[in-house]
Amino acid sequence: MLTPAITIGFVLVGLATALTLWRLAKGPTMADRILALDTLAIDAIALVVLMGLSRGISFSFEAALLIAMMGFVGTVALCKYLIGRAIIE
Amino acid sequence: MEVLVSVALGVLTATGVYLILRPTTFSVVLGLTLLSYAVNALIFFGSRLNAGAPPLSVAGLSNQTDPLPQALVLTAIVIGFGMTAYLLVVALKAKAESGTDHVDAGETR
Amino acid sequence: MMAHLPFLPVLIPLVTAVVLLIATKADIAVKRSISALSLGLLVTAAAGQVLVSDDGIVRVYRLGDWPAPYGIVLVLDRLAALMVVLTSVLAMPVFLAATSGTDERGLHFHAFLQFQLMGLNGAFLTGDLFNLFVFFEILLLASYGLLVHGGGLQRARAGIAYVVLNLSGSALFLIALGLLYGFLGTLNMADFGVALQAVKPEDQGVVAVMCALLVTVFLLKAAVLPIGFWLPHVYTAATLPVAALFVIMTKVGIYALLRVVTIGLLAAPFTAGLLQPWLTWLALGTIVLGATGMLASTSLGAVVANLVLVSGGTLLLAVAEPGAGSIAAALYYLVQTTLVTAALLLLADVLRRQRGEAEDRLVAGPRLQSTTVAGLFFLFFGVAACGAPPLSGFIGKIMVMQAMEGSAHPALIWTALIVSGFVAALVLARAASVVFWEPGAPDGTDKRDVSLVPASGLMLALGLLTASIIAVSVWAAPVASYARAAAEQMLARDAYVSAVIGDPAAVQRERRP
Amino acid sequence: MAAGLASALVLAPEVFAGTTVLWRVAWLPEWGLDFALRLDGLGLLFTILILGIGVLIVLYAAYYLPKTDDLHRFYISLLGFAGGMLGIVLAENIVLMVVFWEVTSLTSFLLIAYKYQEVEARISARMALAVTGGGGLALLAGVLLLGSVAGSFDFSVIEARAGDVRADPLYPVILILFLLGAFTKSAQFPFHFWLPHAMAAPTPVSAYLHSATMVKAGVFLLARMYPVLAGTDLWFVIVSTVGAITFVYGAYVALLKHDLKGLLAYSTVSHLGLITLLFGLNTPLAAVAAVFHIVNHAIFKASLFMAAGIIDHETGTRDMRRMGGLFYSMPRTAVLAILAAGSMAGVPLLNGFLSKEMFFTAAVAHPGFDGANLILPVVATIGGMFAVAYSVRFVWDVFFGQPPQDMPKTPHEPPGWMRLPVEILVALVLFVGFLPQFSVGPLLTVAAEAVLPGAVPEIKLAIWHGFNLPLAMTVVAFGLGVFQFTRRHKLYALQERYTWRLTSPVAFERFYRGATRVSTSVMALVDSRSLQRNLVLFFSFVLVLGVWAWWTTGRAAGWVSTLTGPLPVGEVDLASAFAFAVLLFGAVSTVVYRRNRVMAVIFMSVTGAVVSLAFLRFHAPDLALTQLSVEVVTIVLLLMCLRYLPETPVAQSTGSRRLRDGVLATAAGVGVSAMAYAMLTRPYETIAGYHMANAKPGGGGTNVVNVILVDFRGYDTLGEIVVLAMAALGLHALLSGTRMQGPPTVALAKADRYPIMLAELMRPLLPLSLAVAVYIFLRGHNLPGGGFIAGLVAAVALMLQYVAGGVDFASERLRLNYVRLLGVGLGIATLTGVASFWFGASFLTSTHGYVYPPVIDKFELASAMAFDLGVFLVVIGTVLLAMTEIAALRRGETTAPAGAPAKDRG
Amino acid sequence: MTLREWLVPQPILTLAIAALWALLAGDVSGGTLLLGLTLGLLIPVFTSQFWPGRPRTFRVGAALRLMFVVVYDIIVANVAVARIVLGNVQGIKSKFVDVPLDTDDPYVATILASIITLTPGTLSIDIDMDKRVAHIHGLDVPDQSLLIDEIKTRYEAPLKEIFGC
Amino acid sequence: MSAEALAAFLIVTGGFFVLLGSIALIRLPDIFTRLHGPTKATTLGVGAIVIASSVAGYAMTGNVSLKELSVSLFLFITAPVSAHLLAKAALKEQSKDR
Ligand code: NA
Ligand code: NA
Repeated sequence: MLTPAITIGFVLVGLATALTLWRLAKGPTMADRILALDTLAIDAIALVVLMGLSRGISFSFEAALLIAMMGFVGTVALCKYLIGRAIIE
Repeated sequence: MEVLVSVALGVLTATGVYLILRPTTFSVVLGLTLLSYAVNALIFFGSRLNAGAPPLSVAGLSNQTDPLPQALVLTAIVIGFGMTAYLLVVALKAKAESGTDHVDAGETR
Repeated sequence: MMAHLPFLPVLIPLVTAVVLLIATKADIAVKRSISALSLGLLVTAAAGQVLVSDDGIVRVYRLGDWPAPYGIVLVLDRLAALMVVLTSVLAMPVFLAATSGTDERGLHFHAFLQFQLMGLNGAFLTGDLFNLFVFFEILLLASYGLLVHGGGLQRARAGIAYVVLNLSGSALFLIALGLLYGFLGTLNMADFGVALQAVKPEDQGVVAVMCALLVTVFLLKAAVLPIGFWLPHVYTAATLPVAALFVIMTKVGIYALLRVVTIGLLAAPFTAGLLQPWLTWLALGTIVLGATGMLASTSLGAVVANLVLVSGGTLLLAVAEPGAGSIAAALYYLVQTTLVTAALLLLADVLRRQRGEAEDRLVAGPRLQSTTVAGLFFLFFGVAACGAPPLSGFIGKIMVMQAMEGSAHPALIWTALIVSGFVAALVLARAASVVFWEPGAPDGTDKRDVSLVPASGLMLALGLLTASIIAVSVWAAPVASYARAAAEQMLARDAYVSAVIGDPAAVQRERRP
Repeated sequence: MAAGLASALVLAPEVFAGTTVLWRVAWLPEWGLDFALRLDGLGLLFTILILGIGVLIVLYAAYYLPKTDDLHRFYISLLGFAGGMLGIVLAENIVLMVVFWEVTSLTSFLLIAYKYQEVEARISARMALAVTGGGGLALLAGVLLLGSVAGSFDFSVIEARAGDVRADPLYPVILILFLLGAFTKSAQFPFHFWLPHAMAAPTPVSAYLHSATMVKAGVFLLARMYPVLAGTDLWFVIVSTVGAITFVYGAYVALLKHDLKGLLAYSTVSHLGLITLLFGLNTPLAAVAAVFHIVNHAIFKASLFMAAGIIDHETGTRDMRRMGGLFYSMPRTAVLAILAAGSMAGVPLLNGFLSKEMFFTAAVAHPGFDGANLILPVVATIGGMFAVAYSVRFVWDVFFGQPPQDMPKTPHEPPGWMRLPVEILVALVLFVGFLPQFSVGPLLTVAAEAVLPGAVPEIKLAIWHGFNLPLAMTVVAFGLGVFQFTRRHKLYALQERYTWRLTSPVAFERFYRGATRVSTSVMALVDSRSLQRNLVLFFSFVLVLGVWAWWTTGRAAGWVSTLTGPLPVGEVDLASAFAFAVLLFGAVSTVVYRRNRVMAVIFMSVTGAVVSLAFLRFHAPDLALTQLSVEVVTIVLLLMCLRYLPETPVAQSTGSRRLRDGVLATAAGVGVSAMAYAMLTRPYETIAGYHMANAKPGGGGTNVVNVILVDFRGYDTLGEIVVLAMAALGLHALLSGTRMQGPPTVALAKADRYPIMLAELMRPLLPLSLAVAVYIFLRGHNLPGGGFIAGLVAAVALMLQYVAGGVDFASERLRLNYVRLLGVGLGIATLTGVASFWFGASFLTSTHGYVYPPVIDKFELASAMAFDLGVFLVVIGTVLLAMTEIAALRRGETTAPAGAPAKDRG
Repeated sequence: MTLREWLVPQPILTLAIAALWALLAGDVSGGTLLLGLTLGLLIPVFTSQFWPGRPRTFRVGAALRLMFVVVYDIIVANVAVARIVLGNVQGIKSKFVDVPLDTDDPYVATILASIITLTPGTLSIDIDMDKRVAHIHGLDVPDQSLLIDEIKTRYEAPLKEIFGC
Repeated sequence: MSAEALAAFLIVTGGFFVLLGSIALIRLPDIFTRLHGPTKATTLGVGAIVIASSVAGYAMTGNVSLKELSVSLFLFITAPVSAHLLAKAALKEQSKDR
């Protein structure tokens, strides 16, 4: 029961990722792209967790936590760059 | 799968090398980063693709992945990070001194 | 401590650097004292290594007590000891010269100097190829720090070029190491040779490529013809004491080549002849390039930088045709050329300080203050540098020439060696003529930094180097016989292998996947 | 010098007894270089010459040179030269001879440039060094070859194997190299040109080096090597031809010189040619004549130079057209000079006559020139004629002729001590001239014995040999010479019209500059100083070498099959294909968008994320975590730097360059793909089984990757954190004191600079993130994690405080000196390693065990954890130092006074 | 500063860290809790500088109540958003709305803004503490005042209760 | 409902919301409306999948592990901040374009 669910999950998240990538490529604004990148990070968390479930990869949690933290930091940095070009001042 | 991985490494290498050959410091940094992805992955795949479990020395586990390439890559990643950070700052310094971000920083010839 | 002797040349600078960082706020005098103390210890340890290693036993230091090839080992043999002692001896005058003010022109000079020594000594002592990469990175990053020390556009520009080129080289090094492990499943140098012998014919093509890549990395460091153009620019951009220290950097490339060739490539028939067909030509090309560069040089620093290029090419001749005679000659030549070119660079610093805006460029500058002393130094180092008798340069040259007599192209090699020495003599004579003899600018336009002129540290540094050069000239025989013994030890692969990994057949290997 | 002469004379009896005195100190025996000396007849003769004339020169120079000069430089160089010269003539080891040979070149260089204020002196010195030093190098090659052919560098051994040497196929090469050395040193045509310009040296130097001794080193070499190298046709052809040309040419030019020292210099060239010619004749008689003439020439030419020096010194000029009638103001000097000049011309009863007679005799008696072939006697006569002409001119123009024209000084006799050396030498001229057999006979005999391999012909040193052809030649030469002298003005006019200036110092300098220019253009051509060019070369070199290695080594197994291994190839799943597509998209977009920098950063991070996920997918969680964190920190740094880089990048490279780079990059990519495929499809044998087996029992951890990092290969990790610390230190050193401004931006409201939600939420996030960091740190040894990742997490959490609140806000609260933190971190890691010394173990030997603190369950503590703590601290220090330093670049931007010069010119 | 304030400057935080630790460690054994509490005590000491020094009142009951409300809203409203996103996106009336704030505490305002963002249909753009307004963006806002009212009663009032301001 | 079924449900629902967020990203007309999708739907979706992982872990091993919750916790704390900054960035970009 879990296996088909995971497969469906993979497909759904994979589709989401593809759509997000499309937005990333399309833009039009930089904010759009950063938003897409941020979303990609969250999609990646989903993918990692699903990968953990399907392939028995044991350390998906740590990866997920780290992607969450680091994705956030990346978004903050990119946004601050866009706002005032200075990330730390 | 082996073809896929090899081609991926090749693509990373090619894009990395191409960017390293661009005239701006920024592109060079990007290129070196891409090249380091390729390099790290290449070392990592020294343990081949069809390897087994994570390299944990736990009773009951068998057929674990070769841990050595992973350790090497970790070292390589960290060293690469230090180098990139330093290169970035050298590029900044050259910009501060010369006013341009050309890799040859205003060299006349 | 004797048990840890092989490790001390790495540990001493590391601990010193740590202390210097913790005491980062301390006065420069305190830092100099710490550095000086450490250098004293280092030279002692290095000398101890030479004395100990001269019994011909290959000593192995197992880091973490893990046996090779599984853990990292340091291997102390004659070659390693020679390189370490050379580095340490060179460090003294560089340090002394830097205390004449160079070390105050930026931050962390002494820490970088110590890290540089740690990197160099670590590279010379390690018996592990990946660890060699790590220490290459240490010595490179330290050299980056030292290169840009003092600031300025030229240094920043040279810094970019040097860093990027070396990072590309490091990437190649990693590719080679990745393939090395991927094909041979080991990282230890001795085991590398053993594993090479077991390579099946169908795998030899790719393994040879891996070896070629590895060799290229070292050729980049050694500044060989098509990939050596970086060297003069880097050396001329650095402050002169730093450039003097950098002289040993190309020798790291030569050292690594010698190691990898003698322990690795010579072990298997399909790699033994990998370099011969082309390395001699590259070496000759490098010599020609250096000689041409010398003629084109507009500063004393540039002249010496090109001399370094020439000496690199000369050393490569031995790598191209490795034998006891050629390696011994190369080792003697390496020692003396390192001391001599470093001395010339430090002397250039002395002159630069007295010549105001003319710096070390080959244009008429203000009249020098200490013509006699500086002139004698110039004469002495110049004679040694162009390989004129009776100093070490001449001895080194005749050793290399004799060793090359049996090579494939003796006439060409001899011609290159002789002509490059001739060009060096002409260029140095002209440099002396311009710097010492051409009438200077009137005193009004003289903008020399008077406070820097009586730089006792620099003079002491030059004195030390002079003494070393005299020593290797007068006691050429013991040095040369040590070099010969080192060369023979390098070529005695079996002894090395059994010292490092014991019985090669007993190494646990697992077939994967 | 006098002492040296004395000691030489002490040994002289032995030499006269026919013994060769040998003396040896080992220097570099293995490589053929020993401090081995020999004293034979030839050596003794030269020793006496060198030291004897040397003493006189020193005496002379004491009066000649102004006291204000830095005389010590002169005397040191002169003594150095004398030592070198002695070394040449006394060397048993021929490598040692080369050593001394170059010593004389070098000291000659210094002495010629003695008056370095004059540009001509400087250039002439370099020209002399170039020619004689260069010749010395050729000689070195010849010596090394000869040593290898003869099997020894000892002259005695070589002499004994002379026949083998001459029969060796390398003999012509050796001969030519030796002759190059001899001819350059002895100023033989076409290498003669340096010698006249060496006259820029003070006259004592000219007298000593450039007439009596150094230039004799070349002919000495011919003499020394005569038993080994002479006797062949090749020797005869080359040596006698070159000698003859030099003999005649030098004599002719000497006549044309108006400068006193110029005349003497070319006369020296000519006489050296004569000596060379004699050696070239391959007959014992000629060789003896040569040795004899060496002595005679040294004596009369040294005295002539000294006389010329006196004239120069006392009149202030050396131009013969400006002087005249000096006989009346300085009669004693005049008499001395006239006698010496007579010897030079070959006037009977003077020593020059004797050797010239021997020369004529040898010329006539030579078996190669019988009655039909008169070329040699004719040449000899013509040379003799010019010698007479220029000698007469010298005497006439200086001492007689027209009265002096505006000479700078009023001439008078020099001080007596200054004239004394000349007097002694002229006395010798007469002594030898009158009593040849008594004066030089024995010395000449032992010297000839040393030169001649076989029996020495009986040397008849007599003033009168009766009426014979040589005497006739002398008479003819005198007659024609005097006639020539009277017609000399015609020749001067000719000379004015066809001045051959190719060999002047100006020409040398022009030649040198030309070489410099050519080199500069060559360097400009091959070394554009451009990083891009160097990189192209590097990558091309790697490719060529790699392909070459594959091509040559893979031949045996079939080239293509070397790239494909036997392992079965796995199937591609959908997820992997998708990931591959994303990677492709990311990497290519990074290239495409490289000029829109934020975009490029974004695409690069997408690429990196795929690589991280790939690591995770292939069971490398540590790698994935590390790669991910490193990438984000890198991106933050990149963005921080981007602020200071110009918005519009520099001009794009040309299409052709992009094509070239594209081809190169593609080739590199193909190469890596090929190697990767070759690797992935091959099985391999690894040592890693040991690590798997020993991680837990030996390293105390189950995460083998981590145990490798902190234990098996902890030394690598130590190196790695050293690199990190240095990167931070390096950028600290680079940026400290540097101030930059980015492109002008709109002033931001405080709310935009420190967005309020960020600022407020980051505060609770910090402690929570630190807790996570501790968690990652502690579990690292057994499960993925460890000091490095934990350090990055903590650093990022702290960094967010900087982002949210600004540098001032965060620094105020985080009172840390990051440089010191780096030191502490490295120190802890190092101490952990050193601690094992106390247990008698090597550096970094780990220990581990369980501790049971109260309440807490068993908690495994490995010493490696302390090491990891060092890693942790270094990472934090590195990241924060980098962040704060880059951020601090803008400090002072707002407080800087208006109109302050901007550091940043972008 | 009392000893308690010095030892436990942020009791809530201490507990939060201990809880997080237990969560991460995946067990509630004595050792884990002790280590968690130790960290909970040590980390705030180290980071206390970053806090403007105000251990405030915190009503746990009210907080839990608000949490349930928010979670409920998130789930329910996400369904609503799904309908919008999958429906006719051209017909939505999105607009910017200014919500006046009753609190002058930026921390509380930030939490409110976060809740606004997390609950579907609204998004905090900015907080202006000088003008005491939150700029928000509504995905589909047929009635602006209704939205403001809902935010103030549903989220702001409980927040003020929790933090006692 | 068994734990496995709950996990399956959560995975599919989570996947749906993740996709929903991305559809919003594609379909909605401007940056401000697009911001709504990922910050809420995707965050929620990932939260569901993460919890599913916990539940599935319990279903497979019988051990309760709630540490996955910390990922959701983190996302819920940070998502508003990201949205806030993104909106500010978008505003800035608009003002610059004008
Ligand atoms: Na290098
Ligand atoms: Na780890």
